[in-house]
Amino acid sequence: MWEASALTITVFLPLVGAALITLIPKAKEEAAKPVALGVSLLAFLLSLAILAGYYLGPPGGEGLAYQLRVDWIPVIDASYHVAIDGISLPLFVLSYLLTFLCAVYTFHHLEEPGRPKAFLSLMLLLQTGMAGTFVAFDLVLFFVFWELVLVPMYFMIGIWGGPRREYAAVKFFLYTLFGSVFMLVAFIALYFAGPGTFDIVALQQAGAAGEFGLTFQRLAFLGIFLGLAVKVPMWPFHTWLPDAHTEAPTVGSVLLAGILLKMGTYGFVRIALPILPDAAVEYAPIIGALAVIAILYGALCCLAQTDLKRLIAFSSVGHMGFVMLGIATLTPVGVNAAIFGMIAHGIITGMLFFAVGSIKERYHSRAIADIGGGVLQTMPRMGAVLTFVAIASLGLPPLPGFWGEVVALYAAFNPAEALVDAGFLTFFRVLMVLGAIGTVLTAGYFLNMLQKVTMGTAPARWREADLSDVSAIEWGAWSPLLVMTVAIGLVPVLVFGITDPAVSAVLTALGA
Amino acid sequence: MDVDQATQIDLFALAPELAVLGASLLVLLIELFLHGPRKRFVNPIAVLGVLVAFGFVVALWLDGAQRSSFGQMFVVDDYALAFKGFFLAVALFVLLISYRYFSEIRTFQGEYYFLMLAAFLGMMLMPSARDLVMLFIALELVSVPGFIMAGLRKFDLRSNEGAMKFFLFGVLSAAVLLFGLSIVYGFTGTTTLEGVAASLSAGEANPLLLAATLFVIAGFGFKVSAVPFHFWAPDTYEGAPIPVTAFLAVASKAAGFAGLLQVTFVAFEPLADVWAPVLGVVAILTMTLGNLTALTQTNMVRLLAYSSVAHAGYVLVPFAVVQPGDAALNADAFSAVLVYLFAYGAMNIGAFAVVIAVARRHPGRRVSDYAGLGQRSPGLAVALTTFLVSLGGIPPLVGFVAKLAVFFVAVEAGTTLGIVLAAAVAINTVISLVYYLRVARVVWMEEAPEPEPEPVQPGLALGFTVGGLAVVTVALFVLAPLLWGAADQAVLIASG
Amino acid sequence: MFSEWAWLIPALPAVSVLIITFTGRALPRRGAEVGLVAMAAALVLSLVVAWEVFSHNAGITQAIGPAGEAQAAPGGAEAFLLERGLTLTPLGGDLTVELGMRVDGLTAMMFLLVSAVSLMVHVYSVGYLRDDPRFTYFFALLSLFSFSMLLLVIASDLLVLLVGWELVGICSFLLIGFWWEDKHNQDASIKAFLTTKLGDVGLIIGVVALAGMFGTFSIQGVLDGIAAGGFEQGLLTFALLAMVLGAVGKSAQFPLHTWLPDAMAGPTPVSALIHAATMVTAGVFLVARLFPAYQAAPAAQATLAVIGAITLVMAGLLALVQTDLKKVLAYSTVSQLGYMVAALSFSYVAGIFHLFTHGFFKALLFLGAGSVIHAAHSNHMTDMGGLRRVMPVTFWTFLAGSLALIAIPPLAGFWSKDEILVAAFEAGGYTGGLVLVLGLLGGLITAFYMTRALYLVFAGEFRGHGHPHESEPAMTAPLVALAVPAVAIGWINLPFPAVQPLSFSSWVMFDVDYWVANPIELNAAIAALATALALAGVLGARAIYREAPERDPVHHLGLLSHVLERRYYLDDLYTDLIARTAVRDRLAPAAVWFSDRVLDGAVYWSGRGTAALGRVLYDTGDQRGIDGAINGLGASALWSGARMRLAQSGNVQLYAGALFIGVFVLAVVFATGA
Amino acid sequence: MQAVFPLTFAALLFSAGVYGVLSRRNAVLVLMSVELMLAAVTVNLVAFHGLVTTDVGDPLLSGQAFALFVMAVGAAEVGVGLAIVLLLYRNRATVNVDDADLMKY
Repeated sequence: MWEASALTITVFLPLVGAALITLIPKAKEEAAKPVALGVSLLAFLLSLAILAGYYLGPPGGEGLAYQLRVDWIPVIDASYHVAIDGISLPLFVLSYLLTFLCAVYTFHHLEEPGRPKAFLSLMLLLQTGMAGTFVAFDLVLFFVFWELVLVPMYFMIGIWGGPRREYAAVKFFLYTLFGSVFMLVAFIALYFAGPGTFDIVALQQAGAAGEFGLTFQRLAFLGIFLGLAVKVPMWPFHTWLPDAHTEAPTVGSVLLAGILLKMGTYGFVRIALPILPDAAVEYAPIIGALAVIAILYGALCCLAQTDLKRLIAFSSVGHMGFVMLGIATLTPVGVNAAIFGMIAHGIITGMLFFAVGSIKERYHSRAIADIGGGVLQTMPRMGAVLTFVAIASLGLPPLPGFWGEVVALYAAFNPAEALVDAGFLTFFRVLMVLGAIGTVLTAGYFLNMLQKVTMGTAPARWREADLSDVSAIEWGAWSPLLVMTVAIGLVPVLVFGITDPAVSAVLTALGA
Repeated sequence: MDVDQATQIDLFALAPELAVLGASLLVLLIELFLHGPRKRFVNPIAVLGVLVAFGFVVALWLDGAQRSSFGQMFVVDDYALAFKGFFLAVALFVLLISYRYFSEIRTFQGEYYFLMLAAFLGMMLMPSARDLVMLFIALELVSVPGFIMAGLRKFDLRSNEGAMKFFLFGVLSAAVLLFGLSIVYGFTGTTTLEGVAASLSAGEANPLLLAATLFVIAGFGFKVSAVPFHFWAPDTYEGAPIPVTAFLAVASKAAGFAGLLQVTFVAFEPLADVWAPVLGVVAILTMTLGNLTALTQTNMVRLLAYSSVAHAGYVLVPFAVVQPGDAALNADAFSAVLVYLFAYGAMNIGAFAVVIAVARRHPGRRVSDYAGLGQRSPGLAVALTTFLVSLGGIPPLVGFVAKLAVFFVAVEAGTTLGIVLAAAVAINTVISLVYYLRVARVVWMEEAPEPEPEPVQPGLALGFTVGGLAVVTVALFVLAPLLWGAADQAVLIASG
Repeated sequence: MFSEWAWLIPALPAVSVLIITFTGRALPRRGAEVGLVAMAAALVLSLVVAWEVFSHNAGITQAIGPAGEAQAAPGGAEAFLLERGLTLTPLGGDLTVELGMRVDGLTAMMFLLVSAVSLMVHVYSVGYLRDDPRFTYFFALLSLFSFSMLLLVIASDLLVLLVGWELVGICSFLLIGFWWEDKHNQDASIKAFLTTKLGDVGLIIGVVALAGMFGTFSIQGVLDGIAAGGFEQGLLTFALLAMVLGAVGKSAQFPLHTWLPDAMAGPTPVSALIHAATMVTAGVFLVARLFPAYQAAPAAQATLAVIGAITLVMAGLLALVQTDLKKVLAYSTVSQLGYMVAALSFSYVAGIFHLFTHGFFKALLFLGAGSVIHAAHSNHMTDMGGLRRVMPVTFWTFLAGSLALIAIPPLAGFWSKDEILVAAFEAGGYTGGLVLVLGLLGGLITAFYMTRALYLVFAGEFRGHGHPHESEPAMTAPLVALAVPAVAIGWINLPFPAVQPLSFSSWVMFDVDYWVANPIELNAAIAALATALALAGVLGARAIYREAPERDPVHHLGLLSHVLERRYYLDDLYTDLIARTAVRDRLAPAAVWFSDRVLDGAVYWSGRGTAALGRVLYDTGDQRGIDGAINGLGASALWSGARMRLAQSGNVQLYAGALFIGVFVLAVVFATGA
Repeated sequence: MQAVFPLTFAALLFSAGVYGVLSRRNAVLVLMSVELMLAAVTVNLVAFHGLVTTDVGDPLLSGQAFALFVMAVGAAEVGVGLAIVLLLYRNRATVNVDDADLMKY
């Protein structure tokens, strides 16, 4: 019973929580916080139970676990098909962890205009969308969850965001939607070109069996690529990201960076590559090139930023570039690196946004110039946290960012056989070299940021302002992430061990 | 078929229509004996009539047999029943949102409910009509009460003007339609839909006949407000009483589509390779123009009016992929239209219901009146957001199912036109969300003007409608198989 | 087998980091004692491991007999090599990362050097930083550094080596910027990190390429693969050259040497430990570790020789004009590293032997400098002078270190440098000749600048403020302790065939055959020439500086002085031209501009073009700013929407006209459609 | 019977109606023009009925019946239309259709 219903319960529990929260009378609005905390904690524990169950053997062990397939719209053979495997499991659990920590964080701070009831119910709704995307094994269902995150995030940015929140929110929504409608069209095309189902497993088998013609694959891949690339975001579809991140409230930024971006890269691994393997081989050089451009370009843009949140937003562009580079190699090593990179980026950048959000809350400004340095003086612990996370983000080994990057580079050096046969070996090796150059630029802008923010002597007004250092609640929300940063970095098998078998299984269509 | 057959009457088959007819006459009669505020009690009578009719529809559905009356001119099958059920449900909600509105205006309540029921009588005839004459009668029965209802706010210049434009457009289209029908009759020698189809598939395509089919399609194009036959719609919607606008935007439009479905999928199906591409162009024009024009609207009703024009464009997409003789594809296209219409009905009436509720406080109906609604009336605001997002086609709402159905059939066709249409719908979806989100933004993110207006009190009937439709909008997403399955059951395709 | 426990050597400081971080402030000596104990224990273990490894190797060589009388190794005995590891993680396919240790002669030697110097620095720092508020933090970082360096040394896997490599880099960053309130220190720390990171790009590329070629990250796997052959020669050269770039960055070789002098901004014990004895030798260590690979890539070897040769002269010249004592030593370090890098082009033993001896005497010099600076309250030699009398311990130990550096026989530096020159001579060819000539010249320069420094600091009258006095025992004790190896450590590898089987060259050998084929020999002519040049340098400097050290004529050599004082303008090139002007002021804004204008603009214009089809272009204007893709698309949609609504004129007859036109147009389409 | 004559006549009549609708400002004249168009339809139907009966037979007299319906509906429409025009006249004191442009865009 638990095996069949575990995912459903875990995915929809936050939705129930959101409904519960809306029932809280307005006068007792603060009560929303403990409720949200309880729900998200419970959901997180459930996700851990799923993780434990996956580890400990049946059901599944390897391959798909916790499967449930119920017909939904029989006319088009769309089903409610949920399952989980090693690719989605880390992301799935991470989404619950981050949401839970966000719920903790709201006890510390919630941006104007407050209204925890609305905020938290949106956050829980978002959680359902995020988690659902990672367990959906039906294209229609996947798309539903995929789109489900748009509305809550739109309101999160639009209501609780910074000065240009409305612009940023609309931009986020429409940009993402623009890509995803084409993806939907491509999904439907898969239905008609393939075995007449939206089931991902069946479509993967069809893809592996070569049921899709090359011309069709090219078109369908293009549609899916548009949807996913905007979400990742890949250069040059990234322009929504800085605005959304910059304006979003702290919790929104954390979830956006931590989970939402991963939905795009996850889609490549889950859908685009296995179902359309031939097109994947054709597109891989393009994706790889765009990824490397993103790495270098994101870093260069970071160097020019004067706004702390914007800087971190652009850093995401670069980090996701490494993830995409790993995926573009079409090898198990590359995809493993990509998933590792997603997890690493989710934890580290999530934590960065927490820290920067808290700094912004205290300084009432995101501008680096307004902060004027010396955070280590005014708030030693905050400065230390920021330094640590920034260093983690620039890919210092053995922290998690390093594994994602260097293994992706390795994969780029040895791309898939199919790419080698197509004559792209040297091309990918050049990409590897360029990607490696990106690492030094990344270090450059983060150190530049640290120098201007944490080091030096604080301006007098801030020294006298008596800023409060990291609060107990903040420690509560952050320490799991800090611990995980170290733990996953030191013991990368925590992630690689889960992903590796699943990745190999998924990439069989590519002959890997 | 001879004259004897043509005069055979199956009363059970006609029972829903008779119930509505009876209720409409009863309303007219009883209103004479009521005075002052008590006149509002005709509303429950109308509601009762609708419920009774609905009961008959259910009974006919349980009965299951295909029935006919007046020969084969009036047929009761799954298709007809599906539409009748839908129309009656719409009627119920339109009556519910009318109650407060008209009891506060206090004019012409008896006439209004009579006309409304008469119009719905016409609609119920529409899907059963399998004869050009019958179709024409049904269409006029929907239209003519509409002309009057649109002008019911007699002392409102806008209402007058809207009624006039509606009327002129209506009769012109009717004339064009009739001219087309007369030529079709002349070439085929019959007025039954199946007969026309049989004759068309047997004979040569004649330019004059093709032009005539176009005239017919144009006549329905007016009803569904497809570009370039849409001009009346925004002005009339804006001028008419809002419940009437809801009626026009949903029920009347759906009736137009019901007729168009029969004409195109049944009668003119052999000529599909000619008219389908034309409808494709019309669909793209309609959705694009509707959405782009809606972008800059500041009047909420006008915004919804253009939005409904755009939605007509989406509904036209499945028409555009019809191919003569491809029964499987045509059946899918047919059911896509039904799915879209049913979904559209739920969410659009809901949106209008909210507009009615807010219009009591803000008769100007400006979008800016909605500022701070999220604070003042969170329930209404949530419902409005739900309807708008659903209209935008975002899951997990029924609007997504509708869009999915349209995309599905466009891709299924696999033709260049199909892909172009899919792309057009995709881009238009994005455009449409600009203005849907604009409203949502005003509702949630803008501060209410000082002094803050009173919270909106929708009242029981309206509150029930808004809440009920919001639930339906969500539920029909989860229960999409019911919706889609029903639509699939109700497909009406020319045999062969 | 004590070596099975070698992993404890890096583990001890790692534990120390944790203890200091979490409980350091509460401890009676504020955490210092933890680090001290850990390093002392590590040193003891290192000695034990070294004993085991060295005696094993020496046992083999003794059986072979004196070098030069080449014989086959008996019974196929192999040089000591212990590899143990556990799989850290699979990476997909057969690829794994091994958290493993590789204990051989090189490892044991580095263990000795690192733990010994680190222990000395720990002791010294207790005194040096006694009053610093971030005392505990400092010791935590010292422990972290020691751990990282030892991890780098012990790693059996290229990725783990990379981990250690980057970790020492970040420690260096944090320690240079230890007093981060000062902008100058911040700049120095960032410069150091970024410059070495630039080199690290090369290392990453090299590691990835090597691992990619042979399908494993294991060092042994790579070496085996090279031994087995069948690889692309060009790719190997590329990978090793890329790694040279890493070594160039870390070991401050030309042209990436500029960060090291700036790194002197950190506390002096840090300079001694990291920027003289250990971390900067990581590049040399890396090359030594992969020495068999470099043997297979002559082009990469030649590059090493050229880079090393250039560096040793160039940096020596720079040391001439410095007034900051620490910078003299810093450039001296760069120069000596140049010797090592160049040496590894020819001889494995010569390179790492110089690394070993240099580690001791340069640490000694830095700690001595720290003692002087502590006393004089200034880094500048212009503020010193006459300290010989007040600081006798410092003086004598500093003198010992200096003479070792100058390579006066029989001190440590003489033996190790001589071996380099001999190796270059014997290798011959262009590179050998270059290294030999420049190496001899470098000896002269070294002697000159060290003598100059000695006179400026210790001779004459005190020119600074206050009353300098000898440093406390915690600081002088390490000086004395380090003076012993500075004098004597060279004797462990005397270039006489008879003692070779028992000497350093056999201890650290990686391959018996290599040891047999490359004996260490004395070349009397070279030794004499080198010593003569060194003495000439000393005497020349003495002649100039004995009388009036404060005049310091090196600053009055016109253009030469100017070029040297501007450090060959390399800093200007890197910082001003490349980093500031090109990247920050040109490239980065260009990227932003590209993002905001061109990319967003492309979407904007395509959107507008689509929507305003057929509209006259001038009418569109550009009053709306070009910002954002959706923005643009939205704007164009709004724009066309605003115009489209004009069609809704309100006049019903126009509507009707549109209706009929529509019907007419469609009718024509229909009729012709058939 | 030759179909050409009645059909041409009907087409001309319809066109005249269209012209009237588009060019007349007076609402009553517009209504009358609409009636012309409906009359054209009636002519068509009756004429076609004749043709169809000779060709295939039409026992239900569909064309004739249809013509009757058209007349009835046309009358109803004009009734409604006149009512609306009257309303407009009462409120605005004009029967010109192009004066009614309160609502646009």
